[in-house]
Amino acid sequence: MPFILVLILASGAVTAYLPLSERRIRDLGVVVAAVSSVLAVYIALPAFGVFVGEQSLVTGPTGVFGPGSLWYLDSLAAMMLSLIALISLSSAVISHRYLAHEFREKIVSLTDIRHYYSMVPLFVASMYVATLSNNVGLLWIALEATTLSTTLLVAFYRKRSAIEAAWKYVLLCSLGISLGLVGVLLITYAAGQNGANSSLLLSTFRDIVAAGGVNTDLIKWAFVFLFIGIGTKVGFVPMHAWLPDAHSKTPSPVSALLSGTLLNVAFVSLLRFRQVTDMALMDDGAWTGKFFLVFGCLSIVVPALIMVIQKNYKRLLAYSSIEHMGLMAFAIGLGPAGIIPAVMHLPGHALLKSSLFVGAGEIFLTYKTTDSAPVTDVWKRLPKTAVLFLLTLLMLLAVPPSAVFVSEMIMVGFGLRDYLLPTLLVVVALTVVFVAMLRHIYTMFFSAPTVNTVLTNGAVEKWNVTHVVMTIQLIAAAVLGIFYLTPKGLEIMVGIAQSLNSGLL
Amino acid sequence: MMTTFTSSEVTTISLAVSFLLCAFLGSGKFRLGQIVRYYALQSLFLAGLLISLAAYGDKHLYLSALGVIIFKVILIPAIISTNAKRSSASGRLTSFVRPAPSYFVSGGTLLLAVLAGMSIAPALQETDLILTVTAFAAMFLGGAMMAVRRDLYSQIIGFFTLENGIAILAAATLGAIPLLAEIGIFLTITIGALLMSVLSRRLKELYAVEDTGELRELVD
Amino acid sequence: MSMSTLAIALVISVVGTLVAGLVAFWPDPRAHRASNILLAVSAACGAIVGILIATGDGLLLVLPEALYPAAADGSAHVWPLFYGMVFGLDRFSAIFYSLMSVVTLLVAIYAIPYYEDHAETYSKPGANALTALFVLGMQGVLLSTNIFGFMTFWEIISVTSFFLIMAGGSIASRKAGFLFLIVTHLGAGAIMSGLFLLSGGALLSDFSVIALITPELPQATLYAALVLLLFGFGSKAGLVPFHVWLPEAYSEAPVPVSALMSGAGVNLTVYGFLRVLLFMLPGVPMWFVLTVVILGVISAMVGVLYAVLERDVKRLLAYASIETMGLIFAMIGVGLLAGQEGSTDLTQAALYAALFMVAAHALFMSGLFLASGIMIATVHSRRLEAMGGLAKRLPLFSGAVCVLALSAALMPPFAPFMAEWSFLQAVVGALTEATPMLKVALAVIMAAVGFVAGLALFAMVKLYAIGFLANPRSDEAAAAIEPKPIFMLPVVVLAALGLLLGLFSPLVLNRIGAVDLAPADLDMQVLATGGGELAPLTLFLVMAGILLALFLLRRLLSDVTFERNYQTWDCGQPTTPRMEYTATAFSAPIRYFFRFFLRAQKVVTSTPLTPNNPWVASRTMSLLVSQVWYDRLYAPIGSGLTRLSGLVGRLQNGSVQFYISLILLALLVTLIVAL
Amino acid sequence: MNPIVLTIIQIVVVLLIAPLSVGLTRFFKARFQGRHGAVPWLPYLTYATMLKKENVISSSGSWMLRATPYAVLGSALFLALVLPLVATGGVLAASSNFIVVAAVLALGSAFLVMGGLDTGSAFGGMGSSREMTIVSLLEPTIILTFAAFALATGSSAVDGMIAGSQMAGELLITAPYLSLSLLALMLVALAENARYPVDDEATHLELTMVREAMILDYSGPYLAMMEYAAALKFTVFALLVANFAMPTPLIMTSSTLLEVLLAIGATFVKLGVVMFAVALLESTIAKMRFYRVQEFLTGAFFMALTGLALALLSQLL
Repeated sequence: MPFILVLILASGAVTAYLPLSERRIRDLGVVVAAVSSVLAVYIALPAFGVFVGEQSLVTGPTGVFGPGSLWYLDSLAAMMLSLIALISLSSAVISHRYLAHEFREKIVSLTDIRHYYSMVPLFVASMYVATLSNNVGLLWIALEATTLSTTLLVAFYRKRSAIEAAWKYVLLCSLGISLGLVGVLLITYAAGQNGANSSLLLSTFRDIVAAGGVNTDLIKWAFVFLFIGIGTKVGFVPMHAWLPDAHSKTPSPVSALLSGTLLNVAFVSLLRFRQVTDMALMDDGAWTGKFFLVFGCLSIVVPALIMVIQKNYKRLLAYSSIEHMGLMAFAIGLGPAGIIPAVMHLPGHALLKSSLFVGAGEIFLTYKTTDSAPVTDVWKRLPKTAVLFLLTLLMLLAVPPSAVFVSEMIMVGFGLRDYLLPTLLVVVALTVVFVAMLRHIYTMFFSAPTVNTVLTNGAVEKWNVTHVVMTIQLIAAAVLGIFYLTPKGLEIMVGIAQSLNSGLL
Repeated sequence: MMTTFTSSEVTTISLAVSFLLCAFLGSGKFRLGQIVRYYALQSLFLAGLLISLAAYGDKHLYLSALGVIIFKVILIPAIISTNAKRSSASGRLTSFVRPAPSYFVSGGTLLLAVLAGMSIAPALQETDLILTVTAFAAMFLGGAMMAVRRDLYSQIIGFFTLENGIAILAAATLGAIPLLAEIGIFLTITIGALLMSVLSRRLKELYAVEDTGELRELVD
Repeated sequence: MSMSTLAIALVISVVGTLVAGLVAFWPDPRAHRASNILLAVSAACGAIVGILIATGDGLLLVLPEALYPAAADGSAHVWPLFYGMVFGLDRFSAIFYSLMSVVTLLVAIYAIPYYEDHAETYSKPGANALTALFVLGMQGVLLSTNIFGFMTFWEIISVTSFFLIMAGGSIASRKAGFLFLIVTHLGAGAIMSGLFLLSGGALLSDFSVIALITPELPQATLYAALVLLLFGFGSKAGLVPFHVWLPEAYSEAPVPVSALMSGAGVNLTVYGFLRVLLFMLPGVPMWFVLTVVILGVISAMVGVLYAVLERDVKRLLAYASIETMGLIFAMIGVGLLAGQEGSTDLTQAALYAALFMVAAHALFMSGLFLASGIMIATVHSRRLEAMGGLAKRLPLFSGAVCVLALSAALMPPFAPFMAEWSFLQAVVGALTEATPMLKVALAVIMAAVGFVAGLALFAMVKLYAIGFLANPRSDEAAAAIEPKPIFMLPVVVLAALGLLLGLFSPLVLNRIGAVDLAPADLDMQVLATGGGELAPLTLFLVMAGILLALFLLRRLLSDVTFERNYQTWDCGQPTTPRMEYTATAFSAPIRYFFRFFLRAQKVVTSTPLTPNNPWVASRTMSLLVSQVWYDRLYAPIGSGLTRLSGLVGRLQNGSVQFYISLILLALLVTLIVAL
Repeated sequence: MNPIVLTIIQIVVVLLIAPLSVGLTRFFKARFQGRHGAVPWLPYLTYATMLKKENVISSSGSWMLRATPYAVLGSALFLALVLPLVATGGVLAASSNFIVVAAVLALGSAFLVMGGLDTGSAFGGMGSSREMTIVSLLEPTIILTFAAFALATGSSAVDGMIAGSQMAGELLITAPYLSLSLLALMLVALAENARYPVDDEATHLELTMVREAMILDYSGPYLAMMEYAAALKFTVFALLVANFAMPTPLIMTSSTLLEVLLAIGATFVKLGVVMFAVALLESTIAKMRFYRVQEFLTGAFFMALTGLALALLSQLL
């Protein structure tokens, strides 16, 4: 089944080079995205049974596809699949309008659009593979493929800064991922030491490690390489340098995908490896938890500080992505029960952040620059986008009805029990982020119009597809927030968390 | 092709040492042609090492040695040099450190690699020490090259030296990785090389930029 | 009134507020009136329910149960939403609920004409919706009985009031908004952390459950929780080191909003603080009680001193609010201190005095803010200097404001005096057999309360006299006309309520449970505590009687009825309104007497008019009251943060090699540290 | 003798002798300064004539200008009714709680200040600002003084303080530590009634007068009421201080006709003595510059504070 999914997306990539008109390519892009999303959700359905409550919450160690298969699907992967499906579909719909607008204004040529519509399906395909793959080698290849497929997208606008961002992106991420490869090799070697098995299946690793007798300090070496390697892809602080450049230079639909799904996919794969390490070390995640706690705190405080002096609204959103990844890592670091708030936080952040990047794209189309200084008086010139952007931003900054509020409250609750000082540091950093982002956006939205903002002749902004997508994702996040409050919601989230740590309550 | 079984350890060690020598020498050179040639030589020794390991180890290593020869000895150097020639990049490479002290830096990284190798050795019981040390040495040399050199192409070569180090580690510990994964890794590496050289060619043609020192626009 | 009807009325009040918020966005121009009327009606419902429960004997209204009769097997009906959370109103929260509802009712009525007159600065739908949400947040905080509900609605309050403060759209309101946001968000984080510390991280534990857990909490977490909660509630109440946002926020917010925030919003901090201290914690350590007392006293003094100096009406009222909050926290502190030292009747008297002061504060402060709205509307400026002469032109309105000002100055027949009286009398009563340490503390407290009461009188007399009396100092003031009756109604009602609450304070106190402060056997006419009694009603009758007698005597003794109007005596030099005493001049002696603390710089520039005669010169005087707290405490933190973030920003310096070495370094360091 | 009669006797006596007190001080001061001085009962005549005079009201004043005389005289009358001046245990004694007394005093001064400001002249403004400063800075001193007395005598109603000590003989002998508080009370009395170190009630020099400036613009019956209120307050304070010093000859519910006459006579004597003392004080010391009054007020405050501390200490011994 997943083969068909990859096949469809690959064919989508190929058709981009057919001799069709620019409009046809864009329509085709949307069709391919729609079909692949529906198929992805269809694949995830068996694990969705979890939500309907027929099956037991945890689909057992073998996952839906049975023991030896190349793919592994459990409730966490099902959630990730549906997230990627939704956001890739919304990104395709947005890029249909976005590229049409750019093409009309002669910013992008037809070959660029062909490149775009060949790279994006490949990127989405590699994310699907990375989420589903049970084979460690395939997982590594998929992660590397995500980097390679998005490099050209980062260098999409032929500007010098875009190519610089692409160069840094490909170099740093490839370096990170190759360190990850070292970790993968060491963990396979450790798992294969007693029985000479050469299968690279994560599920078999789990069985071998659960049986015990594995060389623990080799596993520790492996986990360090894995954490730093894949951590670069997730964007933890000392390895985050590529993220603000890459996410602010790509066209907005792609940066919505990057921030919304790619970071989460890398984070989930890191959690998969962490599960194997925890089983080997039998210490219920204490040793690995330290990593997540320390890097999590770093990844919250440093972006919070940089956001105070940030001058570019897309980089601001990119730093906010780093901060939210840090929050999730911090939650994981709080102990075995910390997985629940992290898993709750993941969809909330994905939905809201991608919607914010889409909104930023809309602002970019009108103001032609991502620097915040020239962007003024957005409230009057783009009223619909501004209202939606502000509401989504508030939801992201954990204002009650949003899912992020629930997860952050649980996180602080658990954090205070045993890590008082780091949690207080995180709460203060959250306040700094809250104020920095809101002040940045507020000065953009409500400042007096400077001379160059009177570009369009006062044409009132019409209700276009961007607003539809933003409203849908806003409502989805709010409904998710309310859903977490119902006992059913909490039960399902605990079910998803159990797929990472079966020993959970 | 020495097939004598008894002297296989001797051949692997000698091949590993010569691989390390090429990597070490390559790290000191400042002409594009030279470092590409040293990289090709280094990959050749890697292939030899794989063959010697295959002699008493897993039969798949022959295939991976073949893969190394096709991809790393022929294809990647070709991609890099054609791209450099077509964008008429000047062969001279720049670095934060002048040629003489750069050997000193490589020496330092070698020492660090030996230290790392020694500390991980007890964990990897079967694999012999020399191979792990050479793997770590290649990785650290590649890393140092990427960190110290200023121009684009030497960073690519540094990255691929690091890649070779990982390949040795893979061969030393796991013997042979299943075919699917092996091919996958080779393909991704070549696409990586392709992309990096395309980017450096675009930078050279559109903005006459060869030195990453000029790529410092994205600052907070 | 059976429980279910009460519950239905309560639900109507909450749902009504929500609907009022939604109605605000109705495109129809009448939506503005409809939304406010709906808000007023639901607030009225809330007030009735609140009063009934507060004065009812031990009524406890628990929402889901009260609405649906318990299921057959006795298992209470579990609400599907909010993890089956329970919302309820007990006697303690009912007092605050009724107070908040009364203030909301009157502010909603006031808002109808206000926003119509200020249509060009405030967008009506936005303001109405946000106010409705704000009220909903307050209702939620009072109704919720567990941490999650409490924090959710607390966050709603801080976000909606942030947007309401910025409704004006001016740069100053934006600066005030963000200062408010920083302090309240940090405060909310502190409260959340404090509550979680107490409940051991459980998100949904009921307040009563926490009360069971707290006794075994280790000393360190209890102390950490107390410090966090004091900071959280103290910063929102405006206690001194964190008060800097309050004058900015209250003066920039639209008048109905600042009335709502000062009248009802601030009371929630007292509610939360007392809910934690009295209902959740077994006992409170001595150092904590002393900090609360000291903080309260300092806030009262600083608040009143700046209120005396202030020349902007709304900022003056904001500082007066800080002063009253300081007094309230001091009373609570003394109550707890007495509890520690064993004189129990002082504890009860002090706590109920604090509660009564909260009620009185809600009435007179919201009344004064609404009145300041009218004053500013007539004069189009917030400066007291531009007012004057309003009493002659708006007699009825100035009468109501005079009543409000006198009640704010803790003058006899009004409610705040009764609270201050019962507190001071209890303190004097407790002096005799208190332990030495408590004696010293009580003596200092009495001196402080006296000092604050005196200067509060100074500030309020200044507000009323400079604002209303003498000749108008601007032509808008000269052209002032009596405001529309709907504007006047809330102000007059609040003034009357303040008086009624004062007169019937023994009855009210007895009904809300202060049994030995207002004993039933004296047919609830007398406040008796600490060896002294006070019968408010008889006191009022005596004063009225005397005034009446004087009026008759004057009519009797001097049959002069004719009043000849003539200009004020001016020793031959015709006086102009500019010669009158303004707020700055009136508060000059206090500014001089407390110059070491206030550090107000007075700059007098004189420019000679004629070149050869230096004596003939026009002098201009400007006064800069330096915000000690802002310059010493807030500015350094702000600049420190920006410097630090500049430092961290350099991490992103653009060179690829630096990033690569960062990654490798991270790898090496983790390898060394972790293995 | 039931309480109502007591209160009536007290109010009649106090109302009658009020103008006399002002007259006496002026008479004694004149004699100290070697002048013949006016007859002591001159104020009776001035107030009577003023009541007949035409009432000229400033055009810039509002209803506050007309309400102030009633409020000021009302508060003075309230004190006269409530406090134990001639008789203790009167019908209104219950509401003579010292906090209420302090508050009513402040209320009276507040209205006086507002009346002064309402005329809109610079003199009224200056007088009001100074009077308000004095009143607000006196508030803590009054509370602490009476608190000390309440602590010593056990009752916080001023009436109870005097009545309690009356049965137990002279107050000062039984509780010597209260002498400091009594001194503080005297300072308060001087400041409240615009007496010498703080303000000179006879001056008309614009820059120095405090209370006089506020009633500058009244005339006719209103001026009479204001002057009479000042005189009444002065008598009330004088008798109160005298009673605290020497509480014995006060009329009680149990006293016979003879004792009543004796008490009334004693009131005259007390008044005379106090007026003599005030006149002596006013002739010997100079008036303080207003901006040094702060030291006077802080002095009074710390005296009251130490008085209270002594009272607390005395409890322990």
